[in-house]
Amino acid sequence: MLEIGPFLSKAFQALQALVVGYGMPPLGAWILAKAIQAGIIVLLVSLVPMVLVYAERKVSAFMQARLGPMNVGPYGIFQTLADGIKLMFKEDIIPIGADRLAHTLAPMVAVAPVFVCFAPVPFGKGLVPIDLDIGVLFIFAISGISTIGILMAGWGSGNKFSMLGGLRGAAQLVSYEIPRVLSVVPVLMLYGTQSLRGIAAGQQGLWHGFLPRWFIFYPFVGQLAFLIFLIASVAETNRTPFDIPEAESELVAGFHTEFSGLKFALFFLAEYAYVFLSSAMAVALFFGGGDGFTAQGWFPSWIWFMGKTFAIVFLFLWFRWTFPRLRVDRLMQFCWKFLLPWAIVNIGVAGLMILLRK
Amino acid sequence: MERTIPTLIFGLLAMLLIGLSLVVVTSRSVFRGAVALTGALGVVAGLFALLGADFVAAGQLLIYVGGIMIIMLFVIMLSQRPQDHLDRQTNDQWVWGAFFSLAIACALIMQFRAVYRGIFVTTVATPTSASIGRLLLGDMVVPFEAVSLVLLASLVGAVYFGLDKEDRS
Amino acid sequence: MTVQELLTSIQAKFPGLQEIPKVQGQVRGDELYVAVPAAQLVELGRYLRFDPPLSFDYLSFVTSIDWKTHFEVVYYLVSTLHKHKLVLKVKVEDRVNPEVPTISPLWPTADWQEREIFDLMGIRFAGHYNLRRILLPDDWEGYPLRKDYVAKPDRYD
Amino acid sequence: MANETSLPTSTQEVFPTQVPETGMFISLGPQHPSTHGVLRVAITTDGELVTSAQPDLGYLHRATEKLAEKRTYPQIIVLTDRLDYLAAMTNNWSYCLAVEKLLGVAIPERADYLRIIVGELQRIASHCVFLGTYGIDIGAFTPFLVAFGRERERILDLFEEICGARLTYNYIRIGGVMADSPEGWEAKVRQFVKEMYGRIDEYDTLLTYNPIFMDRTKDIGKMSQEMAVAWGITGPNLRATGFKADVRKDDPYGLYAKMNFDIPVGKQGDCWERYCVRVQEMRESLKIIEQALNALQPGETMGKIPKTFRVPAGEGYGHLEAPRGDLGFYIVSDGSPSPYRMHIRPPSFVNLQVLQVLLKGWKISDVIAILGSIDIVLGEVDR
Repeated sequence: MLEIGPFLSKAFQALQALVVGYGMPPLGAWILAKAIQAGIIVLLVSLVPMVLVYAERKVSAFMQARLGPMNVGPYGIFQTLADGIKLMFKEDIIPIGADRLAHTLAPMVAVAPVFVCFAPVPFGKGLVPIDLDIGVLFIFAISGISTIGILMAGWGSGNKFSMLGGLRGAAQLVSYEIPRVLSVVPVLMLYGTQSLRGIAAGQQGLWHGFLPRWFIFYPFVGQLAFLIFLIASVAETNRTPFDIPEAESELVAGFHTEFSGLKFALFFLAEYAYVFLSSAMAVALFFGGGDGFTAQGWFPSWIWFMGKTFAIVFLFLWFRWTFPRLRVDRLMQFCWKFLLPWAIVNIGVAGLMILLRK
Repeated sequence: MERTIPTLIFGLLAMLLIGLSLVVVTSRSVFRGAVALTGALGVVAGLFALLGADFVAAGQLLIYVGGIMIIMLFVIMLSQRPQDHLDRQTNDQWVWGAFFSLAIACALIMQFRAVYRGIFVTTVATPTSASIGRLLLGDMVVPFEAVSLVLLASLVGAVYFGLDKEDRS
Repeated sequence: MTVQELLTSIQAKFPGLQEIPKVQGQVRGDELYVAVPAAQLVELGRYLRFDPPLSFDYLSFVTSIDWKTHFEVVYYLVSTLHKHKLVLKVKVEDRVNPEVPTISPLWPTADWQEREIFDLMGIRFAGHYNLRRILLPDDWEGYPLRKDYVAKPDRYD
Repeated sequence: MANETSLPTSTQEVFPTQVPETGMFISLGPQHPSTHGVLRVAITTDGELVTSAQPDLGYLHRATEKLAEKRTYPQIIVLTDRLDYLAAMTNNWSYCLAVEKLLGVAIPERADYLRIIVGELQRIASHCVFLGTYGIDIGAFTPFLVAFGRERERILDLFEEICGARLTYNYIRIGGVMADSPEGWEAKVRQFVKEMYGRIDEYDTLLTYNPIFMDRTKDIGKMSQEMAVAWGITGPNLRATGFKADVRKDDPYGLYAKMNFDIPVGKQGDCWERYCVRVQEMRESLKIIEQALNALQPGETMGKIPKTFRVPAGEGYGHLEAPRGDLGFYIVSDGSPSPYRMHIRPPSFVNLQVLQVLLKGWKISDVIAILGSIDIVLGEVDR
């Protein structure tokens, strides 16, 4: 058993006690402990995209009958690292017609919120950085800020393709935010809390001894909610089939056409971090978080959580490498005429279920 | 100590808010002004959070920053070109405008000085979503629905004016 | 329609038109070759295109030949319905200011092909809506496919 | 079909009017991922709708027709390789057809069958490139690496074995082919043909019947039959409109008259049908290859052609069904060792001009879908 949650919390308590013993006020000790936790999350969120980029390359390679990176390290595992280093040393190009301030700030605005978003994610038993009471709403609220970064990139580049990409991005992200939030509402209704830890904790145990009490297994409501959440999440992360803001064949690279070096890397980081965040959210909301159903004791909860998260990340990768891209107007139609009505219907059904249960 | 840290944070946020608001009214680029306004609204969310209103803070971020401001930026990008971002955003009346704003600010400060006695709300975020939900769908349900009717009317109006002349009839 | 039938039906409407006789010892395809004066080209084209028994709806290509003394514009017509073919040749005597009426309203496919001839051979197509250079840069001097064209060394030579 | 009443009264009716003053101007290319080479399309849009489109060419102009006047007849085959560089075999063949018409030589039977085999393999390879790049245009990346990186590679391997080159073959020569097939080559082709049927079914599941792909391409960029014929469209683009026209059937060359195959046609000429016709054509090509392989007998591969020969004076036009349409060479000879004038009828160039009227009224995303479905090769457009 490798439950690191209790161990970590004990360690932080010991640390706080230690520094208080040396004369630091308790609030200062608390801030120090939280700062270290935040540092761990920043590190994790920076490293996970590297793993995901590697996974994306390998998954796409195997889907496309090729090998993918093979030269840097065994099976090319250090390829992403090498690319990261390369990007860091690349020239930072700012076009003449660009709005320098917007161009420089855009990648930072796009990437900064994602670190904050991981605060209420329950990585396992006792592994919740901050158990916010409004966890789900918090993540939705903060992740919306990244859209501003995309708009700033589109505007600040002084390039028509970037501008079109930014425009499309704004329209798409605002639209898909709505069914995405609404799809989660049945979960909140049934568990009566917005805390991700609380929701995950509510999904422990089994129905009839074999079916996990995960939300996805609620008849109709669970599956529909997950489907809408997944589709809207793919759209929110700008990935195929919803990658119209950066549609390569139409808009060159959309809003990040004019970005190079580290700034480009930041956009990349943001995209993959959001993929990871969406998958983690889906696991906490629909798949019982760190719950291991019948095989409960086989692995510690954080491994369960990570395993499920990567399984959903694989779905994202799978979509990207098999689907063509939707056209921009069909994309909007799909959102407003299909996802949104069904999300509302789902809320109604969830309400009925609660009524019937009473 | 327990009191100084929130006060410090409040001071920082307030300064940031004033600075960003000034950028909104003085920036020559509409786009930059809108971005600064976005930042200002985000800072307001921070103030809400400082007051322990977690739900309102998140709502502020979700609706104003993630929704309304993005639509505003969208409109700016649709109607303007990146090249012409050097229009003056102020007119000849700005002196009077500044004077009256300052006057109102002074009046507000005087008013609140009487009430403010250094009392500060505790920074520990107490869950508020349940009570807000009860209020909105309980005691306040009629005004709440009335507001949504107003929004619906304005939406219909917007669609009507957005249509081409031939389609209106 | 056979070559002979084609010729008779054309000559019924345009009595002045003659088949280009095959020169002894020269090779030529089995298509009907007809010489057309530039003045009659559009009228003939209209007849060929829309007369039901002829209906030459497909213009395979338009090209031009510089015979040093004169130019020749060649039209290769095919009827997708009757599968018969016809080659029209227009002789342009004026080497200084060669001009042929455009047939692009009849066969839109001639649009770029005529532009290409204008670009490379320098034959003007009167009435063409957009007679600009198409392959070469707009400021190119001379018409490279003419036999008397002398390449000017540019900065790459 | 067309009658006199449909005759336009002025050029303004046929051709797009002047470029509108208002709206956003987008210069699509010459550096753009989806123009398939160095093509520039000057587009004006009203919002996302295209109001005018003017293709701008010439970035790849190499004066092939002028060069040909200074080369001897066999040397020109090398130039033809560089026209449609995705289908160099059919370029060689078309040129040789024209010269052989002038010379009046007979081709040995084996050489003719080998020509059919490599020609049809070339068609499959070319359509594989189309399929892959069209997938990318629509946003699906995987078909590209499957069709381009797996199947086309195998065809190129086969070509490399038979002529030593992978892109510019110079294999089909005046009077026959350069070399007989090496030992075991035919068995390899058979093996490839057998596997390829399954691979094409794989494309169908991966791309053709994908709902998003169909949504992006169905009813987009429709072309009527009259319009297609009037604009001189040939090849799969014409057949997608429902017009059964194929040089292999209408004006058989080589031994195609002996071959038994269908001409796939569409109904309404939209992007999806242009795509489907090509996929179906790949299947028909496989059929033809099988028949040619069965009929292949040992024998000569080169006709009785002297090393240096003079072509009699006169003129000849040879054309064939290249992967992109009706590819023809019109050669005027004055009896000297090099042609007096050589004109190429490039299908891509002629097909491309319809873009001026076809793009109007569609969205920017559709521009990419339509441009991709026309399937042009800039080496042939600019020559």
